[in-house]
Amino acid sequence: MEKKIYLDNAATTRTRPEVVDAMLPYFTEKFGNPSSVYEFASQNKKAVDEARGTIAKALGADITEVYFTGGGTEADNWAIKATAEAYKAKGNHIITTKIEHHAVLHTCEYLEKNGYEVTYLDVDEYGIVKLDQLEKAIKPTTILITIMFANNEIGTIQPIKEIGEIAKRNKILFHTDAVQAFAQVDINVNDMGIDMLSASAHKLNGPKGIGFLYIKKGVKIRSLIHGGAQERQRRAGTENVPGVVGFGKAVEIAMATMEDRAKKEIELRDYLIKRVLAEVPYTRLNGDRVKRLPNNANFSFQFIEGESLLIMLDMNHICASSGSACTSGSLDPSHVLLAIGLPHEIAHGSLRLTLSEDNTVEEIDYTVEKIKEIVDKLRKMSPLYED
Amino acid sequence: MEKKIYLDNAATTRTRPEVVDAMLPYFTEKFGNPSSVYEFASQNKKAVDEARGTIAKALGADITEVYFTGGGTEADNWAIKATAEAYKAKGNHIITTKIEHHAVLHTCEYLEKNGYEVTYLDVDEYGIVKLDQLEKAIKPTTILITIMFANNEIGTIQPIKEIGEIAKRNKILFHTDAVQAFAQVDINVNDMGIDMLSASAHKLNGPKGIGFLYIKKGVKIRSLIHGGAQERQRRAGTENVPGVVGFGKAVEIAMATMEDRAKKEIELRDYLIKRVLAEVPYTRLNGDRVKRLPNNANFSFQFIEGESLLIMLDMNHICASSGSACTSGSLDPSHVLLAIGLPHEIAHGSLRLTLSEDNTVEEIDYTVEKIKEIVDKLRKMSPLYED
Amino acid sequence: MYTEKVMDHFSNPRNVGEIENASGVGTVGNAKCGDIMRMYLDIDETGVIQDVKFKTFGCGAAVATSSMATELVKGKTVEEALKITNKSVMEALDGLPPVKVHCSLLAEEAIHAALWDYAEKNNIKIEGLEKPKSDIHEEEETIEY
Amino acid sequence: MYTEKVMDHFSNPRNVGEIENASGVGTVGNAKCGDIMRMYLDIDETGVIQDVKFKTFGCGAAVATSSMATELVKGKTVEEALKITNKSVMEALDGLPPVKVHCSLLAEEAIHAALWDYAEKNNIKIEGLEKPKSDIHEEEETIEY
Ligand SMILES: Cc1ncc(COP(=O)(O)O)c(C=O)c1O
Ligand SMILES: Cc1ncc(COP(=O)(O)O)c(C=O)c1O
Ligand code: FES
Ligand code: FES
Repeated sequence: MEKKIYLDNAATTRTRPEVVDAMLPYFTEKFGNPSSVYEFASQNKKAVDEARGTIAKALGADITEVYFTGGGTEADNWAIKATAEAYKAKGNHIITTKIEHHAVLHTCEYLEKNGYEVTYLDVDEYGIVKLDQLEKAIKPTTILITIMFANNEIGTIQPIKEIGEIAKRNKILFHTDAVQAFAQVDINVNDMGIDMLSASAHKLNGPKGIGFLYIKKGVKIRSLIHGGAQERQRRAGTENVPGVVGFGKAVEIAMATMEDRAKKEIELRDYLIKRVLAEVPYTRLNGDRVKRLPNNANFSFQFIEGESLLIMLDMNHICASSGSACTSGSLDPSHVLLAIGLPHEIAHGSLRLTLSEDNTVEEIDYTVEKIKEIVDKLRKMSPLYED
Repeated sequence: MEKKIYLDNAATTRTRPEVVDAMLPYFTEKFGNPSSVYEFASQNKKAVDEARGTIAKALGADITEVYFTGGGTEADNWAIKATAEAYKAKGNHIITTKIEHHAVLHTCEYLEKNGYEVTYLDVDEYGIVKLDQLEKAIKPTTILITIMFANNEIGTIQPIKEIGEIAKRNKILFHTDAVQAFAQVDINVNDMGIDMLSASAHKLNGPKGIGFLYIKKGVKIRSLIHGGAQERQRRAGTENVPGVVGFGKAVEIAMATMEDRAKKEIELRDYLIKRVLAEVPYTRLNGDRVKRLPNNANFSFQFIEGESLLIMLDMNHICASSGSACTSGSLDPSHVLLAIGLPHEIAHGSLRLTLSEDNTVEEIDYTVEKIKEIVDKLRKMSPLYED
Repeated sequence: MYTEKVMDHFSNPRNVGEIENASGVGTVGNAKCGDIMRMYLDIDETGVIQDVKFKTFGCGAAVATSSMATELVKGKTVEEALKITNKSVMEALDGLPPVKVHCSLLAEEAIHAALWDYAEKNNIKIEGLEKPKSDIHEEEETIEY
Repeated sequence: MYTEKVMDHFSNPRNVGEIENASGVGTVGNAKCGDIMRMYLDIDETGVIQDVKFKTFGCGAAVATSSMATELVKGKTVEEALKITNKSVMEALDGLPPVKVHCSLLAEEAIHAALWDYAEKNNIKIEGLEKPKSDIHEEEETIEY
């Protein structure tokens, strides 16, 4: 098999051809600046608002509550920093978890250096936040709870509605990083008590470099990026019109196909999990067996190290990941795997496979065979493995 | 003439088809996340670094000094806020001008609310900063001078090299917003003593939603957007690979054609200026006659109001602007025109025409005729005009 | 951005011009944006507005509301004209964008100013008419976002 | 990311395995990333390294430097082997990415640890060899950016 097998859809996805087609006219034909008064550009304003409407609908939100950003990271930074700033008269305490994406964690650490206090909640062995600990962590000074919707490494989905209720009951704002969950699982911001929500287009077959922050009406955070009056004066900068249009198209398709896609992915994922656990000894599945993203499988293979495994999979044209892509510059084992209680050396030997609806059973079969071969080879090389 | 005449290239430009072609493979084929370890994605890292190299070369900078952002506004925010933060032990004073873009002005105002002191320098009647006033404004607490390279409304080009020398002599960091100047006029960051420089792709026939901040080695500012380790740990977020590639291609073409383009644009611009000043009475040219961007013409027509003029031009399929596009939500007359000394009612009657190399003499002739007609009509309607 | 009716009245404004020896002339300015509107009324002995003209230095919305306002007052009695508000002008135009609502106040104030001038010239008092301010000092708009 | 030579030694590592009753065995760990390398040396009476094997739990760079290090020590005298540094291993591999330089220290330390074990077992002192630490405690790398 010479064709590439892409199993890293949590890192990024292929932009759908239909999405690119929707974007194309906005580069060379309808290229006007949406802020301009002339007709030629005002059609772009309309296009931006159409995309905004599609996204609002997918969230059960109002169109005026969706603000485009340069990506999921910016949305996370914005929600957290701007809340810290806007509500500092009320308090300086933020609650999050140990398994957040770095976009949230590093932002919280930045705030800690600037006089804020952050509680990093533990999770259980499946990666789920303990609600009683969350309740206990709340102080009179707590101004924000930020807990991710679904984890990017182990795919665990949090009890968002319950968290939203706790936040509401305690009159604390609730932000959720839904970069991995948006348009993959059902979300309704009102039912779930979500005040702010981040998402990123390139995780759902949209283009890179565009995201949004949902901000519920009444949440009084201001801008992170100051300048022109775009995005109802909350996010300055000339609108990325093709990006926004592509995002809208991607969401439209992702929402229409969500149910079927999830069903297909879950079936394939479960087949993969079953084979790997049955056929590779000394292996565990990380994350919750049921409360997990449809397309996520995460394994730890004892006695071997992740990078070596990845490179060998790559030599067999299989694209996979160990920990999140953007930490691959780092040598530390995944903070998520440590947080669910894995010892260092086991955390090091983890493999994340994240599917798309385009993957086939044949691809999974080939991948499982290769995993078996490679794990065997690496174990033979490992000083930790005595068979 | 039914075809649209686009004379608003300072607001945004048409993305070149060659640029779109360069971007396309990175949506649907080479879509990998550059941070991933596998070969399929590492080619994207290479593509990003190639674009970075093209841009570094255009600035006379090192490749490690160019950091991609989500646009010019983000770059401006980053440079100013991060300098304020990193150098606050040294002082809290920032010097800028009254004619900066809102991306700079509103960022400075934000800092003023947070304990920083900002001096807004006057400009002369042509929009040029007075160097002696700059020198006088410097205090022991001054940590940053941020002065735009060329103005977006009246096109005036500042004496950047002289400002750079003053900054250097006083050991103060110098940032310049070159969103309108980059790849339009010669820039060399080292010769000009520039420590930080912002630019945005969509102003030079590149895509929207991508910009960069040049940060000289040794300038110790940190991140504005925290998260993953991208951009040498200084700007988190999955790289907008197609955007970056498109930016690189746009710069490559813009640099190769700069000289010819400028020549062509200056010729057309001067023809336009000459005709308008000669044929429309009670009209003035705003900005410096010589030290101005090759493609910028900015007029004030006494007794009439800008929006009405724009709408009537639009009805004749001419796209133009009055003040900057992103302030069109505002009703205030342009802060730039007030800063060069125009009274309110004259500032209100201003028109900015910004050319591209694709504009023709015929288009200019048609536009001049229409301006004459419309100005005449509006004056007849104006209570200020008595003829 | 603008409705069809606004665009129609903007591009073909009705009653542009001046009236020599008008019964009343009112000029008002908009502090917010520096725009100016002048309205001329020709009122007969029975108090009916026989003719009306305007000149406006202002945005598209200002021009269109001026034009529509002149259409609305023409043929009306002074008392009827007094009842024309910026709301009725906006409605007649099928609405204005929120940021342009204030422009329509210019038209209402111009009518009032012209009527005040007429009252002064004729030494009469029009019930319900107050001396118009030279500028329309609006309260700061509270923008929700 | 890796050179061809690194990829070659990574995918076809030389001398993987164990030596029973080896003259010296050294195991070292990398505090930075939790990786582990064990090296076995078979040294004859004249002090020449006749055979060498390794096992490594670590990244691609760690595997490749282990493999290259075994190639470099094989046939060398103890004194010659002592002179092999992480630099010489890296050079033999045509370099490593900056973030992976520390991995090559694992190989250097593993040779030293195995030689130390050999010296202890034989009750000799090898000039210039210090007792290896069980962990490689590097100083914090100062990353410029
Ligand atoms: C959970 C989560 N949050 C935030 C991000 C950041 O999104 P982006 O890289 O698009 O800025 C990612 C992905 O990288 C993610 O998986
Ligand atoms: C001088 C200047 N600075 C900054 C900007 C902001 O750039 P962007 O809208 O791409 O963020 C612009 C244009 O809008 C500009 O003309
Ligand atoms: S009257 Fe000034 S903006 Fe409309
Ligand atoms: S990263 Fe651990 S040895 Fe290379």
